[in-house]
Amino acid sequence: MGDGKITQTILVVGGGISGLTAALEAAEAGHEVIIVEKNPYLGGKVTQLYQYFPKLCPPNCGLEINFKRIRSNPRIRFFTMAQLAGVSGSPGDFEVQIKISPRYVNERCTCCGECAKVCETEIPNPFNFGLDKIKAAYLPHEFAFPMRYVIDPSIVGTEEGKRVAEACSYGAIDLGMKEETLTLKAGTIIWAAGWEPYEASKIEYYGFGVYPNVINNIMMERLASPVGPTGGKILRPSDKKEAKRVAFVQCAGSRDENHLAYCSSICCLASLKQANYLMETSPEAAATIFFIDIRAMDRLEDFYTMIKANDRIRFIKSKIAMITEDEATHDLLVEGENTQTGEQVRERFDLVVLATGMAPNKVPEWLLPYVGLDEYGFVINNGSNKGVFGAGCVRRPSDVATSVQDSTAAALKAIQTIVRR
Amino acid sequence: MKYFLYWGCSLEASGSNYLESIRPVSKILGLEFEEIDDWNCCGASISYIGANDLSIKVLNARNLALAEAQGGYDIVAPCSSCYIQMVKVNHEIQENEDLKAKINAVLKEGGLNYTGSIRVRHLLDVLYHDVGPEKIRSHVKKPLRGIKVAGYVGCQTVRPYGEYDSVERPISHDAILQALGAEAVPFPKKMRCCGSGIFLTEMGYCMNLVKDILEDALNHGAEIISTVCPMCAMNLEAYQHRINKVLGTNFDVPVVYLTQLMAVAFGLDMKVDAALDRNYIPPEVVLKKAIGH
Amino acid sequence: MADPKKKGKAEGPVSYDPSFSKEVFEKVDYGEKIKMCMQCGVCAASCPLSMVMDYSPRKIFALIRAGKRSEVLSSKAIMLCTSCYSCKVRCPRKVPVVDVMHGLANYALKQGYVPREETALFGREFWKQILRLGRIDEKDLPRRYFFSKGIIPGIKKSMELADMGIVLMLHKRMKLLPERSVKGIKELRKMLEKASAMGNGGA
Amino acid sequence: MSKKVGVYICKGCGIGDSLDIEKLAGLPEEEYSIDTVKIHEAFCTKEGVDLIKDDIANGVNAVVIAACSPRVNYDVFDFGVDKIVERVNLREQVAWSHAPKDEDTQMLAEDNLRMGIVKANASEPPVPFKAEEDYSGKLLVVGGGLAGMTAALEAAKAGYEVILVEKEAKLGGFLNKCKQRVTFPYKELTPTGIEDMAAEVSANPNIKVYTSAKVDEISGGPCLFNLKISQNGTQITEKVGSIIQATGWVPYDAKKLPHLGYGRFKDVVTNVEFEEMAKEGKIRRPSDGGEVKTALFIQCAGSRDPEHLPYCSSVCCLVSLKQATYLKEQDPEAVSYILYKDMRTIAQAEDFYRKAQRDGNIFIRGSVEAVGDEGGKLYVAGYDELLGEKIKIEGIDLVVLAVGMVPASKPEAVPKIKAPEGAPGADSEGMIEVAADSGFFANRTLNLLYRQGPELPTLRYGFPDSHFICFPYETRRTGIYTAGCIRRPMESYQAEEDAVGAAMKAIQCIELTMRGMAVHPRAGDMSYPEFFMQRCTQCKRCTEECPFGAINEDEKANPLPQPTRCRRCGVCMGACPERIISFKNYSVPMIGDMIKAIHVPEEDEGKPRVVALICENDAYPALDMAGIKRMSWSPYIRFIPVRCLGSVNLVWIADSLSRGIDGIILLGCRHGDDYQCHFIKGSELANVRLSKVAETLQRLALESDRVRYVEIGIADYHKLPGILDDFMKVIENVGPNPYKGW
Repeated sequence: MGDGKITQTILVVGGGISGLTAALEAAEAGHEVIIVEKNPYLGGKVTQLYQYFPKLCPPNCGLEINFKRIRSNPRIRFFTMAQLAGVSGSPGDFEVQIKISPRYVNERCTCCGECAKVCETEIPNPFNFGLDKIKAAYLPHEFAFPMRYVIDPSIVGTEEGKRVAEACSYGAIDLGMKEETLTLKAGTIIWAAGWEPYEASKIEYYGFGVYPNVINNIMMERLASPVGPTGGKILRPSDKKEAKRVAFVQCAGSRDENHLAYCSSICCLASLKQANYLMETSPEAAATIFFIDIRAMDRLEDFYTMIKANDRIRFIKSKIAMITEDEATHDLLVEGENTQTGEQVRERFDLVVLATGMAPNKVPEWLLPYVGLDEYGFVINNGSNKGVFGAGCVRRPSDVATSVQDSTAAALKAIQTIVRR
Repeated sequence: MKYFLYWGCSLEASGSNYLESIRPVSKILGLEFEEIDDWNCCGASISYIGANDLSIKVLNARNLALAEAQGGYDIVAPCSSCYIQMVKVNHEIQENEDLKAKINAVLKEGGLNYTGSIRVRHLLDVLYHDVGPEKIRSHVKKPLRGIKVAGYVGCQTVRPYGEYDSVERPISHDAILQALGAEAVPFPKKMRCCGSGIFLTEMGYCMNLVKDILEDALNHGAEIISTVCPMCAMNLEAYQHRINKVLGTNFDVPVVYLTQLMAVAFGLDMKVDAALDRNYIPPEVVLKKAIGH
Repeated sequence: MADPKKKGKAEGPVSYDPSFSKEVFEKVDYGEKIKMCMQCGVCAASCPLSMVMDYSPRKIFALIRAGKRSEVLSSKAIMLCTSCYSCKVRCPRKVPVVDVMHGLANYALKQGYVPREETALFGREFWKQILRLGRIDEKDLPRRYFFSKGIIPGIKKSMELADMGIVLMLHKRMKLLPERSVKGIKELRKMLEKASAMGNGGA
Repeated sequence: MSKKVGVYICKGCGIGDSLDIEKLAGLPEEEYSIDTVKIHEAFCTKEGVDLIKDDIANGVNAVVIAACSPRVNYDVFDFGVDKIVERVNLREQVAWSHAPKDEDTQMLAEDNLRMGIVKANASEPPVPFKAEEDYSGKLLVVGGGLAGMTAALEAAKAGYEVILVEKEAKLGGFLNKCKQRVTFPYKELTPTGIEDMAAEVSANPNIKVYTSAKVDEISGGPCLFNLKISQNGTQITEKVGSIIQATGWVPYDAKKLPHLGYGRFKDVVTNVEFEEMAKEGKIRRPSDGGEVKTALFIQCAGSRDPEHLPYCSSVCCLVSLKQATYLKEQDPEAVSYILYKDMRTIAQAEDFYRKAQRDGNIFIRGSVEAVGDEGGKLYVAGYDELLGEKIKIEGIDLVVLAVGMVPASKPEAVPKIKAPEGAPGADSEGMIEVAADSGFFANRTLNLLYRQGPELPTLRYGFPDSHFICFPYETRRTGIYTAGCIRRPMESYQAEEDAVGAAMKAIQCIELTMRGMAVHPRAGDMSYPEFFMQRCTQCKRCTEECPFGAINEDEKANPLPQPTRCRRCGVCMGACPERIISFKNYSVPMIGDMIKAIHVPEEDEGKPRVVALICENDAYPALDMAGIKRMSWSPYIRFIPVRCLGSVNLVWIADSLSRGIDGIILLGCRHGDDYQCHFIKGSELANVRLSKVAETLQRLALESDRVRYVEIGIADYHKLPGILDDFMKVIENVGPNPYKGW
């Protein structure tokens, strides 16, 4: 390993549930860790979920514990709005570039909110996938960690920007911030960059991006959240009407050689859970889940059994072939074949939720000399890794518990690279 | 730019107005078309009834081989049925060495051989990508302003490979209509099948398919329908009155070829070049509305 | 609306017979591709004519798997394919459903089944003409097809559709001279004979 | 230690506009004669922090910062472990949520400040626990299968010594029985590689292997586990720091599936029997050794069946695809039918499903109605969902039942123990079935000398798995982790990953314990409970209630705390009627003093007072959220965060009421099957104890309405104001507490 001297620091790319876990497990075992997160806050995708299956509990519960673990652990440092920009060196002795985008708010921010009061510009709320708007001076979300405001670049260099900056009595707003790149040493790297929902507009016959009331399953999480853009009411985007008849279209992209040939593992349970969200909104609400196979593994089967028992949730074994819109009402016509009766399904729904699959975030070219990918772009941990290890959904589509398991494992793989015993 | 124009059997007869309008339009756009000497029928979609798959492949392989020997330019098919037959066979030959060997073994009987070098294209592809809406717009003398056209793409035109446009939500046809100054109406059923090869023998079923397409076009305000395939044109145009009789509708909507509209917009002769007089349901009325006289 | 349970609902359970799927895999053009079908049904709902079919394409594959030979080979579904390719472009397992349907129709006819008589007659005349001319003569073909069932029905049918013929003629959309054959017709015939001799399956 | 308290009152973030800071700043001097009191515009700024640091330099060692919530600026206000830092929340829970310049808001701030000062006065910096005896940094792995060997190897690679105990003579576990494996990337079958792995384990200098051995006894706790291992007659003692249980699974007993033909027909075998046959060489008909031309695999044989195993066994689909592949390789002409409910090949494993289709196996989605024989061959009758018809598949040579996984920990029959007096559900001999989550349920493997039982408590179906989604490795026995199929049915690929993670946790436990720190969820906490034994009445509550079985008992029922097993939740402290259990920085008197510090106005002032004891993990952050969202609630409530509601001692309720407090509300996490309490039983225990508070109230002649328990999730902050105001209405209705001013 280079000159034989080993840098003990573990660099974790991604501050989602996988990255946080890998970082914490390693740090609590006594190792120095740096987390690099592209969002202005830690927590990743799960912060945007309303509930976890199968317990239907709030993700913030576990996140709060993890943040508390970070607070009480001096061995962990983290950068938000930061990305890994380059790597050189060898296992045990990496030099990494970290690109940090300007937040325009420094550590003096007390979250008092005065800046937002004077800010008039509104931007589509990234946390809610643009389902609502937010001030250009904003706290990303109420549980944001670190709890610190962000200034959107759109008002930087404007008169309004000045006014916003002046509104801060703590000198926390610094519109002069520039993008900076840090160079650090690391002994090993854990790649936990997470996933994105498959770009559903590529499944053209489903009309995502064309018909406003066809949404993906992540947007559904925000709609269901009591603190989301609709205050927990499941309102369809076209007319903010409460969605009563909702279709869940499984394998939207997954198990499809024209899109994602693999199964995304979580979409079945996600839809079962979201059908349950719908049940809570109103006694007339009814859900139909169109599926190929319901894949509720191990004890998750219990959750499937529970949902099946609800007579307002229908299961139809059919891959949906076509979604069209009634231009007048923006209702959606969903077409498929009920393969259990052989009948053609042609039904009208208020809202269609596409159970879009998981696409792993892309591993940059320059990292590939250190870590291998499978044909679908998932990271392989198989002993041929050169100091860089995948953790969580970059390895295989998986639910939270499995991602945490995998990330705990990744932490040990990383430690093995740097231990001097 | 030089191509082979494989116009196929229909364009010499029921689709003659297509061929007639292609010639002057392509001249203006600088498309140089050559005929594949002694070309044969593509087998269309119906020949599977009389022949095994290999025979149909051989039919197309012969044309491909002839074209290869004759200069190897891209083959352009104005007929979607010819296009899909040829493009499919060509792909399969290019992707499957065993198949290529098998086919060449057969072609040998006629002293032919095909290496797989040819590119098969639809006329719409050439008009949209090689010429492009901009260039087309530049030749427009009499914009079809205010005319609501339903750009019927038809099923086989962009399938199965979607090589030049989306197989579900294509845009090329509408883009060209807009370049001509016309208003391309939104038209969900623009990809819905008209019955193509089995229309004649399954009229009972297929008339309903055509009815749905025509209704959808009209409901979206279309005054005229544009097509890029002789099968589509035939099925949508020639049977309207029969459909009215059987299904109690009252269709009388003109169905023209995209190239006919181009000829008109380019200010060419409505009769000689656009061959509008060959249309069953006269389109002149609608077209005059825009271009006067 | 076809009742999917109409046919083959013989009293007593269906006894699975793998020999037919084997037969299809080996003897039907593109037949082997059916192996990959996972019965999702996307083809059925993509098909413009599935609502008038006795069995949807998906169901046809299920019947093949079950070994229900006569149900499949006599099903009108296999001859109602309009070749629109909607199914093929959407199939998540890349099964070329259109090609399989054509293969089945061809095979059924070879086996003496005639699921759709009219299309069968037309298709046969179509192919005959290709063998004769190497091309299609649009005025000649319909006539031959109409009269393929004899003089009387022939006259009846051509009267029915006479109006269209006339219209097309008036609009210069019918060739008046008879179509001449392609120059290389002899070689073409030889090729086609050889091709058909090489039989089905494969691809 | 001798305290010098400094109080620092921040005016930032609107606190200054909301409160009369000067007045507030007078309080420490007047009431607690604290002379170091400072005010600043924003203590979180450098200047602010420097002010505090100067005072620390001049002897202040207990810092009371009246400003924002402790959830923020934790790093800014860190002055080292030897300094006590008490954060008084004047921002989220006062200035941002109550009327500015209002008498009641001022009183709220004053009480918060009083409680903070009292707490700072009462707490001491924790001193990490260190036992007399030597600590061990070794790992014990029980079970030498794929998971166990993986855990051992991975820990060894990280430089740790491992002791591996395997009951069989040979390492390898179930994979020894297997011909091949399906694993990532799921394209083709691969060798199991288990022999090589076993060889690698045996050759590894860091791993000591005991085969044909079992664990007779484990005592002690993390870093202090003393083992007795018996190996062919002889007993060996070892000492380890942490433990991984990877004892795997057993196939579901096919004898319970006669309706599927097992036991009735020789040619009906389980997937395990099929695997063994394949490994031995040729797949034949057991009845006559004849060729297998046609095989039929029945999926979910027992699994996903309420009569048998209600859960999905996860692996059976892949296993049958693998075994159908064996048959194809043996005889390309052979046909395999796979009769399934749902084909469950998740993630990249979908590729292997495709492979099995390509091989020409026949998949039938449906159900089995009967298995029988006709002329020496078997038939299976059932229903084909996709055909929509009843089917009968005849001429089958071999039927393979894809039986599921049962955790090795699950007992054949639920064990019984002597029922306590008058316990419901006791049988004629006064015996009662033990609950699955008791340490007495699981099959004997670890033989822990724990007061709460010899084995890991299990979840439903007998898996000693974690109930947590976010923390899947958490068990209820500190320093003991599970890995592989003992946790949950999983394919071999996942079992390997799982084992690596378990090794990580086991190593981490050692590292933390060595430094005298707690493990999850209070990782790093150096405080621990100390027992003032002289006053112990041997009531056993602490030993019974500790959710982690951390406290043993001697024969006289004296508690024997095992600090390295302790999670520092304080449940024992809440349980103890004698209040003899305390942490250096958290104790019954401390919270009691905080309650006593609350000023209770005279009855005629019409200002009721309510004490809210709230879980610091969920309810407290939720309250902050409500503040951040500028929600508002009654200013009459005084919030006291606790480590866990389980640490709430009933005496606090008595204290409150006897001091004239009008009501008490407890806010804690959901309990029951889907509990969210991070200490598993804490909130449930608080609820149980509260049900017993009635008599206390009667003794004081008070209404039971005055005490309420409410479950609240961290995300339910929008509901909090409603919950609190609702309780205030109740308090107004029952009227003032008659004990005011006594």
